[in-house]
Amino acid sequence: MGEKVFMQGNAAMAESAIRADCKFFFGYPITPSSEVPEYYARAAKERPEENIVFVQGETEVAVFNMIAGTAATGKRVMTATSGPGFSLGQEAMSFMSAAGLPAVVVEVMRSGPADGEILAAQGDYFQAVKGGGHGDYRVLVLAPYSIQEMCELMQECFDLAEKYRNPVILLTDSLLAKMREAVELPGRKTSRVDQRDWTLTGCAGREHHVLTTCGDGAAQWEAFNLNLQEKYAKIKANEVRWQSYQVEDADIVLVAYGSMARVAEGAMKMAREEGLKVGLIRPISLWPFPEKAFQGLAGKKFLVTELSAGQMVEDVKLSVDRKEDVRFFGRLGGVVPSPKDILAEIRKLEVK
Amino acid sequence: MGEKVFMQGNAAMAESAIRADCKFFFGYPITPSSEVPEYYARAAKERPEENIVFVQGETEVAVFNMIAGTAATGKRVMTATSGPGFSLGQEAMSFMSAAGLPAVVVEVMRSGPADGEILAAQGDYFQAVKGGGHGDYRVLVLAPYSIQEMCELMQECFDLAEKYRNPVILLTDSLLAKMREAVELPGRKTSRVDQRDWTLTGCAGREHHVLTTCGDGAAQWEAFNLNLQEKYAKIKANEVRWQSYQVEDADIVLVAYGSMARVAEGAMKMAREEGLKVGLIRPISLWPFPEKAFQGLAGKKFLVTELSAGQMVEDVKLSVDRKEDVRFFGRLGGVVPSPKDILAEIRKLEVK
Amino acid sequence: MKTIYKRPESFTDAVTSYCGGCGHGIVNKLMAELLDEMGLREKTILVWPIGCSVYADKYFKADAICALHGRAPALATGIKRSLPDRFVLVYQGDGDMVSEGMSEIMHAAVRGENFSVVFINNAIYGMTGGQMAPTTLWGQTTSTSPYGREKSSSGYPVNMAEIMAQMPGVCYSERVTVNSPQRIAATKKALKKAFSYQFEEKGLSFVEVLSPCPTGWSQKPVKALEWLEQKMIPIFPLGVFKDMKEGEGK
Amino acid sequence: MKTIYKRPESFTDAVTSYCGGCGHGIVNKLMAELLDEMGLREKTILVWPIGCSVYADKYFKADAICALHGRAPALATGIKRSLPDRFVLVYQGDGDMVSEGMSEIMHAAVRGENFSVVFINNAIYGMTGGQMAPTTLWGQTTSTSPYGREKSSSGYPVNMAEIMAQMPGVCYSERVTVNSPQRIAATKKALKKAFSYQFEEKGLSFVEVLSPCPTGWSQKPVKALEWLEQKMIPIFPLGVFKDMKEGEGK
Amino acid sequence: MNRTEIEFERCKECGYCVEFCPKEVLAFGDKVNKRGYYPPAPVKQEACIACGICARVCPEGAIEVYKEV
Amino acid sequence: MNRTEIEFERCKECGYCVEFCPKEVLAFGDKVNKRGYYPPAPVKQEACIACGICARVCPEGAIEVYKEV
Amino acid sequence: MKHELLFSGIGGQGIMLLGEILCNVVIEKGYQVSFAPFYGQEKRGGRTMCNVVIADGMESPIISEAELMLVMDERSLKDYEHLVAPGGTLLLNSSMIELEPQRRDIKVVKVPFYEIAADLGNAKASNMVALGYVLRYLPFVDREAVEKEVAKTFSAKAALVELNVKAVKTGYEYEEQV
Amino acid sequence: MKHELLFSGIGGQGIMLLGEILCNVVIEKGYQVSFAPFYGQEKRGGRTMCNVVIADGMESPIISEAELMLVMDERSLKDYEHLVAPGGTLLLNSSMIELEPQRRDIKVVKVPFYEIAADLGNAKASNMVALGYVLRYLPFVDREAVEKEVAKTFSAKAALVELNVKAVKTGYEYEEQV
Ligand SMILES: Cc1ncc(C[n+]2csc(CCOP(=O)(O)OP(=O)(O)O)c2C)c(N)n1
Ligand SMILES: Cc1ncc(C[n+]2csc(CCOP(=O)(O)OP(=O)(O)O)c2C)c(N)n1
Ligand code: SF4
Ligand code: SF4
Ligand code: SF4
Ligand code: SF4
Repeated sequence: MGEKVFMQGNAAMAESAIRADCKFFFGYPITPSSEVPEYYARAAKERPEENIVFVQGETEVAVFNMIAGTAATGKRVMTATSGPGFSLGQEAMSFMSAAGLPAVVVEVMRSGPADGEILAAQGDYFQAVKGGGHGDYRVLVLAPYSIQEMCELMQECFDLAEKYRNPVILLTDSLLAKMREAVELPGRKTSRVDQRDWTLTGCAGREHHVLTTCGDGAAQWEAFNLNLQEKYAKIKANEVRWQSYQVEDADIVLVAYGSMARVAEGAMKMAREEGLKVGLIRPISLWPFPEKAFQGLAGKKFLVTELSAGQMVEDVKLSVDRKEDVRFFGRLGGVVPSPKDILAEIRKLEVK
Repeated sequence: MGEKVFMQGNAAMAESAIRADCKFFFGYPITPSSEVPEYYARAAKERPEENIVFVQGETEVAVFNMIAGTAATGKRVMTATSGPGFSLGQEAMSFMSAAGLPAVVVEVMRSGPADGEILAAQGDYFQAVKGGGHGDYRVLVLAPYSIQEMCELMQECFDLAEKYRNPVILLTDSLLAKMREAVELPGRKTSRVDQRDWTLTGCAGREHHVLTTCGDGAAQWEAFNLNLQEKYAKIKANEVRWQSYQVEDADIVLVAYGSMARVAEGAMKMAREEGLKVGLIRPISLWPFPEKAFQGLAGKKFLVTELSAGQMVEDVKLSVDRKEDVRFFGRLGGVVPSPKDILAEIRKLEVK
Repeated sequence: MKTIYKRPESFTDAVTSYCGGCGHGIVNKLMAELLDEMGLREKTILVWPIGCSVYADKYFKADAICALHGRAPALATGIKRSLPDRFVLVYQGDGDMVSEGMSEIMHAAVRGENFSVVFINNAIYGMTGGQMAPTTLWGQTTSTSPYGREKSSSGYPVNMAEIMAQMPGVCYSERVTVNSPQRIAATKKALKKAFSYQFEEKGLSFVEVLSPCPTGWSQKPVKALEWLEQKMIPIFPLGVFKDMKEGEGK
Repeated sequence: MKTIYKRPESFTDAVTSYCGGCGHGIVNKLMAELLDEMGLREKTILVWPIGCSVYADKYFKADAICALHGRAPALATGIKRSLPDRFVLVYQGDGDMVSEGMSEIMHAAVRGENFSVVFINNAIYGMTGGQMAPTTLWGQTTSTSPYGREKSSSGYPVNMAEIMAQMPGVCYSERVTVNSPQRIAATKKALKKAFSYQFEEKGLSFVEVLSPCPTGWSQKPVKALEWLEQKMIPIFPLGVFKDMKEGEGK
Repeated sequence: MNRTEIEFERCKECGYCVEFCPKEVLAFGDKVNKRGYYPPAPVKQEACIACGICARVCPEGAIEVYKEV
Repeated sequence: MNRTEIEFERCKECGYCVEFCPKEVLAFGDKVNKRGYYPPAPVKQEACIACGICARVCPEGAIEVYKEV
Repeated sequence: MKHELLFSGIGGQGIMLLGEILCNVVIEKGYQVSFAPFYGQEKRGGRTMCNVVIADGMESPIISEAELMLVMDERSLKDYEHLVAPGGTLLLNSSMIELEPQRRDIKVVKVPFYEIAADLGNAKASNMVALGYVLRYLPFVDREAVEKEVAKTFSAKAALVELNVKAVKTGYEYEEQV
Repeated sequence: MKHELLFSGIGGQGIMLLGEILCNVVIEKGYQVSFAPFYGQEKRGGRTMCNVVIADGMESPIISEAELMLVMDERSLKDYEHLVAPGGTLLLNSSMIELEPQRRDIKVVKVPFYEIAADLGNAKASNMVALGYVLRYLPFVDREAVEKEVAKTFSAKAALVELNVKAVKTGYEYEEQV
């Protein structure tokens, strides 16, 4: 194990991205994600040998198109934002998925709707996972639950984006992004997927490349869409990630992602100490959703806990055997329940 | 029955809205919805006695905030757009639902993702129904299947918006919006819900009113959110709409909305003529989704047909007894299957 | 006893959420004084931005709405078109107006919307923790220009009062500041003129206020007033850039 | 036989999707000629807009991307920052640039992005069926101003070349047109200058082309050229509004 | 003789070449192309001075001009 | 005597009133308010000419000034 | 009763107008009519096609198969030939279409709509010639009513009224040269 | 081992810094530490609170109950008092808090942090006084290491180093006047 540093989530993501060869950052400040652009702004000046480019864009609408531009040249690029800014980026998310542009978006959820609160929430699940933009498009969504995992997934985002020529979202929240903990920073990534067969770099010595998402009649556009669907199917088949904890003997299986999974794990431990048979499924890829994690668990009860009014719970219901076995517990407005609060919910279920 | 006129869907919506006392229209041109602003632009000049205000905004981002502004003054107001423009309006959708602003949005779906094709599609279902914006918010979504119904629902949108102080989406597509058919235009609506207890009109003779969606701590913001959830729960309890056709004896129940329901109905007739026991459930309110329509139908097979890669199908699976009974058939890119094409799919199911 | 200065009637009792010495507070107070003096409170609709003034709706006894970041002019367009005889006052920060909301303010000017706009230029993003604004000066350090804003990557500070003056839909554009008692008085005069033009239906009236942000600038308030004088005013000269004469309005 | 005019090498064989007599075609052809003559084709990245030129990527043998509506300058920023030595050419219509993309073009100018922008001003939305643009003239009928654009509700036509000239990040701004052989030649000269400034790293170079839209204007092509002369030029005067001297660039 | 070649299928009948030709070399024809347009053609090729104006004004790049040398 | 009233809980210790008072009537105090600030207070009330400057520069609207008449 | 028709051509040929005029007339008779247009992104010269369904009650506006199909250009022929009902009729604008249809189970009729219209003085009236021709296959449509509707449509200009009404007539009465 | 702590106050009081310094020191010992800050939208004068968890392995960063809670103002007291673990300790900044806690099952300790700091020459060092005082309850934290960390934090200005290190010491050694 390398040396550990005590680092804030946002800073750790930025550093990991730089080490993953992401030298381009375009962003617009918004709490609780602003430390990511701030980190890049510093690095761009303090580490001249790395040729880091940082641009503060004028709006999120512009920023999401800027990352599309850099991605189109084959360079690794990302932005970081939060709910309101992410909403403004939705047209471009649809565009990037369609055009095959491998940009990475860090979305640090705060409590919506509207301007809301800058505290932790998970109310942008639908937006990220179902796609807040228009049309049949999909975006990979990864959700870490510790700063260590945040660093690793941050790097993986770039690999996946390149592998599938698709944008990838790292979905986290105010709690994890603003939190500090000890982390062993991941190493530098050097191997890259060769993108030269499609990128825009000037057509010297080759046929010219064109990137467009404008349909030219239903037949052409259906074929284009079927191609996209094929890409999405491949991702769905290959990129499902999750972690299960003590589910085999469990009567009650908690389901949670991101910071809530961290709290739920605490609750699980407390419950086990009390002799309650509680397990945990922690989806890491939210799209594709780890339906497989729920196979062979018929008869168990599921308690989905989210910092929302209930969004992932729909995907859980679509994954389990009997949707009637799924219960939900959520808090809103930036309130994060403690392990003890979740334990109380578990007890309520036990009683029934 | 009054006189029938042969009218285009977009024009019929505009006329119905004007008759529903919606005298304010802000819009940005986008095919296939542009005839709605064009109709308002003409009416504003040709019917001076109606005091119609038409403004072409600079972007959809601006337009969605303009309608929020007029809604805040208690006047009926709407816009019309299509996928890319709707994506840009998502931040404001979240805002309007949170702030309790009863504006109406006509969303005429075309085939995405990205700029895509201007032909009919239903790929913006997730965006409209799950909410493309950030945070836990909900918007009523109504989907007509004929121009006649379009007119009636258009008017109902305004009533619902006012009743719940929430934006309402009329979700339709290029096929219905561009199509012409005979329609009996609905009459004028005059009764309105009194909005004076919250609207911004200058505080003469009363306490001043404030509309804000900025949280002030987790406790306050959770309370705010719980209030919203209560509103949504009320809508969910009261405003479910659908139509069922010959489902009782059916072996196979088609599920479709909007223009696809029209085609599916044609397929159902063809199937019945062949002696196949086929029914149809046509959700009219997409949010709240008519889960009740699926009660008591255990054992039947469901064929969901959409002009998408499969979006509403998730809500159908969440509504039926056994999600394994649900099959999907969709076309993409602007291709609309004919009744005959759907019949072919029905036959495939029958064979199994 | 004669009252020389009393807290304006249009103010509520709420304590602001501004930092000590923030220019927002001074300008808010002038606005409240004018609502009192011009008898506007009961016909006013205030449109607040996201930014440090996000809670300003709590300070005024007047109808108000808090717009999404950058969108105040669009929201105000919807309001004013619906209620043309009400007094609509739009308030924006530099991040809000010049960055996120450039399109909305430009097009309110293009259309000549008949409302008044107060623009607080403090050369930084206050609320989000001191990031660079389009009005940040060259060399000014902010959290996203930690070694000073550079022309090569971030371009040029934007002079909004001059840009607005050049738009035909704008009837009045002045830049003022609040770093001395005299300047505060001048700011009040500018605001008063801008407000009154709305009743003459002249189009968009615009007042840019150079405003101290002690927190964002990491300076003690009194020092911040000096910095404003020495650094900001040379780049953002004070003055009237447009004042449409009688009868020239829409 | 000596070749007086041959179809440019940088063109593909595709037939355009423009209407007969559309100015887009003329300007596209000039661009192709310049890519040939200046030897730029292989280092070019073209950024096309949504609008009638949406399929222009099919006409050029050069790397190209079609931006979302209004966002071409932002997309181009991402490209040029990544590949500063490539020739990045942004092409926009008036709906695209002046309405939907006002913020993006203004901020590309604020930052002084080092690329060239060709702006086709045809005073209307072509692709979507003839709606009003911010550059539509007063009194001009369009499908959203069916009785002519009115100052009171839609404001003032926007003079982009003048606005751009005033932004410090812009090195060159000229307005030209293509309604006669001479004017077409002048347009080519302007484009050439704008393109060459990019290699001098002077910042954003901007050419506004007044361009006929016979379909949108419901006029026969030759008539459209006259209308352009009589109606458009008085509102949008031709000329060089800025030309930064040697060494003045970034 | 100088040569003015109009690519039949590329033309969209705008008439610019006809309008601006200083020598009235071109005139509209009566044959329709696949897109439904009736392209012009040289009717007085002998008058052509190979100034290239028709080619330069053609929005479609449908004209090529060659000078006899 | 003229009166300068500083609302203790509203003050945020910016010092503008102290800085701009032409007669040095005000000076910082050593009591902390609920928000953690140490507001100034009149230390030479008798010197106050009731010009109102302190009130006008106060960003918090925390000062009221009354003139003895 | 249920009739499914399809008309297709290039933007600028006036195919949509043809369909709309037809629908306007039919609707007067109390039928339920739907007119569903489809076109591409280009303003001129792009694809343009419509489905027309005439029936007693509400039906799918998307046709399953066309009893009558009119195609004005080659791309339309390629795209839609498969939608002609077995035994149905395919009208080809032989002025612009050289390709031969593939189907053997349908009736193919070739008419030089452009030339007919050009003979009348303006090739642009070819859509009205086609409208007239189409009426032969739709006995339930009142020809006079169609002519009245055409006159109304072009009422802004007398010369156009005359030309287009004549075009309809000519189309209806046109004798194929076999 | 698992310790759950909570520190809360007003923006500008330096509560976050207190928490971070503590964490920086503890982490050196190889503990798994999480520092989770919460604050409101205002830059100054708003709420500011942090959860600190010190444990052997990864734990929830959100505490279930605080064995030690420090509150610097009245609003914090109202908001968080219920989170003190039964038998846990609640440290109150008596310089700013007049309210009485409601709980009877916890230990309440009142310390006038502002006055102590003011006596040292600058009331703004009250957070470091509090840090020193907090250390009494965390025997596993090395006081010297904390002082070193404080010195590092303020290393830009010698006067500040001295003041703040002294503040920590003073806080640690402060004798309550009962
Ligand atoms: C769409 C969106 N993007 C970003 C933000 C975050 N944000 C809030 S206020 C602000 C800028 C504040 O700066 P300014 O407008 O200059 O006002 P100040 O705080 O200085 O008064 C930003 C970027 C947001 N709320 N919404
Ligand atoms: C977000 C969004 N809004 C609206 C549209 C529809 N749209 C496509 S092109 C266009 C405007 C075209 O006008 P202009 O830019 O002037 O170009 P022209 O067609 O005249 O060349 C519009 C509004 C879109 N594609 N995306
Ligand atoms: S951060 Fe700046 S602008 Fe914001 S309240 Fe504080 S001083 Fe004022
Ligand atoms: S509509 Fe106008 S701009 Fe578009 S291709 Fe036709 S003539 Fe050109
Ligand atoms: S200029 Fe070109 S497109 Fe126009 S008529 Fe002549 S050849 Fe045809
Ligand atoms: S000006 Fe106001 S806020 Fe500032 S120190 Fe004086 S009383 Fe306090």
